[in-house]
Amino acid sequence: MTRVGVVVFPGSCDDRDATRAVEAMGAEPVALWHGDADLRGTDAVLVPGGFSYGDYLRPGALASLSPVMTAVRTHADAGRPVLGVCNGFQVLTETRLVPGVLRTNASMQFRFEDANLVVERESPWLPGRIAGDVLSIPIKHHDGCWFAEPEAVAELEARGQVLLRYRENPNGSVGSIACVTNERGNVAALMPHPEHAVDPLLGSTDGRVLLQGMLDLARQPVAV
Amino acid sequence: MNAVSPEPLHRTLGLTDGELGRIQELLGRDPNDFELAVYSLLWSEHCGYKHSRLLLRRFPTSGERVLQGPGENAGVIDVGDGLAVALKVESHNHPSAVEPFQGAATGVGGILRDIFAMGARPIAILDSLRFGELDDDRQRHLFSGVVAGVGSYGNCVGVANVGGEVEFDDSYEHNTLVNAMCVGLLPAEKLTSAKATGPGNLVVLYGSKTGRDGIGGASVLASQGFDESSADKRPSVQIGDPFTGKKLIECTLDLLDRGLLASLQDLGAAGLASSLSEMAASGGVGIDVDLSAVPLREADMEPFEIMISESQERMAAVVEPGRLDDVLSVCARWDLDATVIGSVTASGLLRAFAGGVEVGSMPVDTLVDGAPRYKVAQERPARLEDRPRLFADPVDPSAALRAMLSSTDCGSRRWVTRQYDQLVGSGTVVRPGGDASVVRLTPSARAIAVSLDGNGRRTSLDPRRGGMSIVCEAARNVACTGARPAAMTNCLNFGNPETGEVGYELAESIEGMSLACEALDLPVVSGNVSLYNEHFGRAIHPTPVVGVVGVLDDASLAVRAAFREAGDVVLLAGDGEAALDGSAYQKVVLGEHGGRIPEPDLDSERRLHEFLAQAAERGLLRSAHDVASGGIALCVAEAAIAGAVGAAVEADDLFGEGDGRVVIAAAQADVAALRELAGDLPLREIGTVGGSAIRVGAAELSLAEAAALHDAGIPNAVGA
Amino acid sequence: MKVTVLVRPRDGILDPQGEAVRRSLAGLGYPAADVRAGKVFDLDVEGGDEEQVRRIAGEIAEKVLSNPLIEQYEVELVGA
Amino acid sequence: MKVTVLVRPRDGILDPQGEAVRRSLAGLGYPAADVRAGKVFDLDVEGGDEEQVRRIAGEIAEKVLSNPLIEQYEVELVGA
Ligand SMILES: Nc1ncnc2c1ncn2[C@@H]1O[C@H](COP(=O)(O)OP(=O)(O)O)[C@@H](O)[C@H]1O
Ligand SMILES: [Mg+2]
Repeated sequence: MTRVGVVVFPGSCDDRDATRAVEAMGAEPVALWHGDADLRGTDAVLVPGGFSYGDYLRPGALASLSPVMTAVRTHADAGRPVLGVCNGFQVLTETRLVPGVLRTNASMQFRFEDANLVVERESPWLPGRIAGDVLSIPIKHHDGCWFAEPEAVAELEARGQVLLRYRENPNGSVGSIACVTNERGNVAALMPHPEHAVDPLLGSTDGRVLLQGMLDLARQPVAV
Repeated sequence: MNAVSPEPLHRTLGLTDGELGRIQELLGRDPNDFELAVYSLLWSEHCGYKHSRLLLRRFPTSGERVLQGPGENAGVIDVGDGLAVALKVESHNHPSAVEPFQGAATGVGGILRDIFAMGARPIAILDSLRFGELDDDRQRHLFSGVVAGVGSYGNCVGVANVGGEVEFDDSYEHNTLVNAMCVGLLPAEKLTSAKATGPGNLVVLYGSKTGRDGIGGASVLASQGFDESSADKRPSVQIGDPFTGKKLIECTLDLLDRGLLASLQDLGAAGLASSLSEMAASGGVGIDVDLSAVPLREADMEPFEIMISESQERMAAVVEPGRLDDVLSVCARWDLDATVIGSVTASGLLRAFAGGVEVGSMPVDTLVDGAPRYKVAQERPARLEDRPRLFADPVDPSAALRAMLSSTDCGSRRWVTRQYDQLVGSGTVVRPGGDASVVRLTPSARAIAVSLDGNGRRTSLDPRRGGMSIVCEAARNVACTGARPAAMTNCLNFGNPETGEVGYELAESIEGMSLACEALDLPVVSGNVSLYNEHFGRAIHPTPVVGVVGVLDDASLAVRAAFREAGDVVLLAGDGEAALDGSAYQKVVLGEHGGRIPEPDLDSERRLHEFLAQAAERGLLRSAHDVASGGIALCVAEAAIAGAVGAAVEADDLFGEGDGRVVIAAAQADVAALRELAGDLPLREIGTVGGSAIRVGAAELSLAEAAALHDAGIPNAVGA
Repeated sequence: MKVTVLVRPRDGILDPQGEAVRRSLAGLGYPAADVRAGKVFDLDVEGGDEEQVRRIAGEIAEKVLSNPLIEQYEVELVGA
Repeated sequence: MKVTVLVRPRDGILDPQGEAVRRSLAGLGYPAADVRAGKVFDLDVEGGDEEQVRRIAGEIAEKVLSNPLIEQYEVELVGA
């Protein structure tokens, strides 16, 4: 059984939902307390949504200073899979594990809606999906406007680090980019919440695609 | 005592001469300034319910599901599978008019604490908001600020916002209303009480530090020379810290899971003074509190300031000495201050000490139950009309429907709900936008449906029938999902009870609500009262806001408001009397307000709810949407827009409003079974689902146009 | 004329953000205490002379940039 | 030693908050151009002398209080 670490910061909210989603995907969730620099032997790490440290200073800024993130960095540097969701994406940008920064939504308001995400290219993170497919996954954030300098954007686009784009850009992200990976491709992050799109009773189940991708990567020996 | 203020101290603190006399009688001596401050807050209308406690006794509060009725922090009902649900609604009206964002945010924070004080994990928030019309900057500022505030707190603590309502009316221009409801889930046997027990047990205060928040009027007591400049130094606004609020929820549930607390109470209005006296009085004991032990955020606070401070995110618990170390370590893990500030005694007194000296000693029952209970004078308002008015048929029904769809009264509430996290907890099976929302109770297959409703405009035309109608509507919204209404909580927002007219409105509304609750077998388990909502003597509409929770045995059978399949049959279940008096049509199209609303037929309402529950259990309903504001025309238009499919329906009374009617859609093959199930409950085929237009009687417009108008209603008014 | 307006929480008002930053800095071992977090606005105000610019900037700070109930402000003229 | 750290958007970076403030000021008839919105932190840093305090404050500003990708910072020593 694949073991997936779910990081819990003070202020994390969706860690409980991520835990349930990992179980629904047939893997074993392991809670990772922010204060311990220890991934407890997990094969993949999920940095969940929520308002770590109340989003104070900058969303994800204070959480990125936690001991657990040093262990996550080692895990990522070793080529192991890391998935950042919403606040998790913000934390991963603050620790520079994925490019760019998340700024306040263009509307200056919190946004909750079902977002249509267009698959940009085939990727181990999106098993069975081809360019042009559309995934419906809910978004719920106040600071989801992804930004990077034009040169950086051009580089990461060229290197194929963009996995998903918003079909209707809800927050002003550059290039409508919704999901981006690091250069090596083993760390992926997005604002939409796959853990909320796993159970048919809640609507879409398209969130299973990304979670399955994470589990596939976790089960491979470090090949990425 | 400072000589500057000409008024005697007790009057400045809001106590009448008679009330001061009563305190002297109960104490057998004069109260000192500290004690006077405590009595002035405990005996305020907000805490003491002086003008409503006698009337509140009318509410039916028992029922076989009720585990805890009014008297504790929240009501609790049994929902089966060993699970229980806590529910309550509370008002934060005045602070929200002063500072909309922080007022609304701290309102949400406060109602959350009432729920987890019962040992329940909060799983849903609903907010009922009322403002003046959106045609001026101030109302737009208040509306945007309150919505952002509600969202900022709820989203940050990770509790899904699943619904509520917004009403715009001149009546609320100077009296913004913010009522916040919370629902929590707990194992039935884990019910926690506020009753302090066991003399010798320790009183532990945990959560945020204490500052001079919300001391307000009592600041006149400050001995540091009370002058104009220092007055405005006192922040009258309470600041909410949702981050600490989230830690407080997790820490509290952690403490309760480990069985470390003997009793628990949240700190709300009047801070320590109110919560310690409530804990002691309900437990029949006394409490000694050492104010010098309270962790402070500001230097050199005076004893009375510490006692009545309304700083947010704080809880008080009674802990057995042997368990103290565990309690302190759990709080440390969640990075929260936790300090022993006193102990339980057998004296029946609330005794406060500062620097080793006793600064106040008051019998707890005089604080909690000693407030005088005024019999409210009742005088039928002259404005009330005896008969419904006569209305001409709408000249241009299609134009009327367009105007109503794009009005702020009937327009889509998505501008509000899209600012709330509706999904955290992965339990929201039916999201806000229809009638009631449905939240499943994982791992159980069950779910609860919850709705929060009010209608000031209709209640002002007939307070008794308005009270009956609002309970019927909230319960009907729940029944439309297939759930069985189980319990009610309410907030009574009214004007100055010392005027005969408001006294009449209050008594009549409570009477009407009680009659409906009795007929629908709906016990009242908790609530709140907010009086003195007036401006230069002009009271707001009598506005009872009712929250109803219902139980659904199987979450997957939840029914939604949206039409689904072209070719489905549209039927009208129930045929309650309808009228245009007090309707959205009368306001939006005719620009008037008056007449008399019909009396709900409570017996047929009950049979309608039972019919919906049984139809849903048998999977016979494709959709169900109750006929409320805007009549059948709005009901059908909303169901079509939500389902993105047209519909054609016959109706001669398009915009009439009343109770006892639900528009349902069903597969043709199920109509016979529905007829049989309905028995003598009226069930009439009125049309079919399909096409790309919405036609209701003589009114017709394209689905696309209807959706665009409906969506643009509030964004246009508020300037997006 | 370039103007800088500093908006800070009023004394005694709870400052959750400052408190959260203080706790993190302490956790990282930085010798920093009682942190207060506020906002800074740089704007270019047209006005006849320094006196008039200071008055306009003050009005802007009072009415738009700060919420007098919970915040206090300071206006600094930065120069031409 | 009291220290003030000013964190502002880097030059050339789009500042939606500043832009929103500018629009509302214009709407109210205040003649203010190119508004930039940033953050100000007041903190008390223990250090032997001014030089050491400035170094510590600079490190705090670089590592915690600002995000170099989109922000620049300025440290001002306020005094004892
Ligand atoms: N309108 C009402 N209907 C039913 N119960 C009410 C109503 N108003 C207040 N109560 C109950 O009376 C008790 C005291 O109310 P309140 O002081 O607001 O509670 P708390 O201090 O826990 O917020 C509570 O148990 C509350 O549920
Ligand atoms: Mg309470």
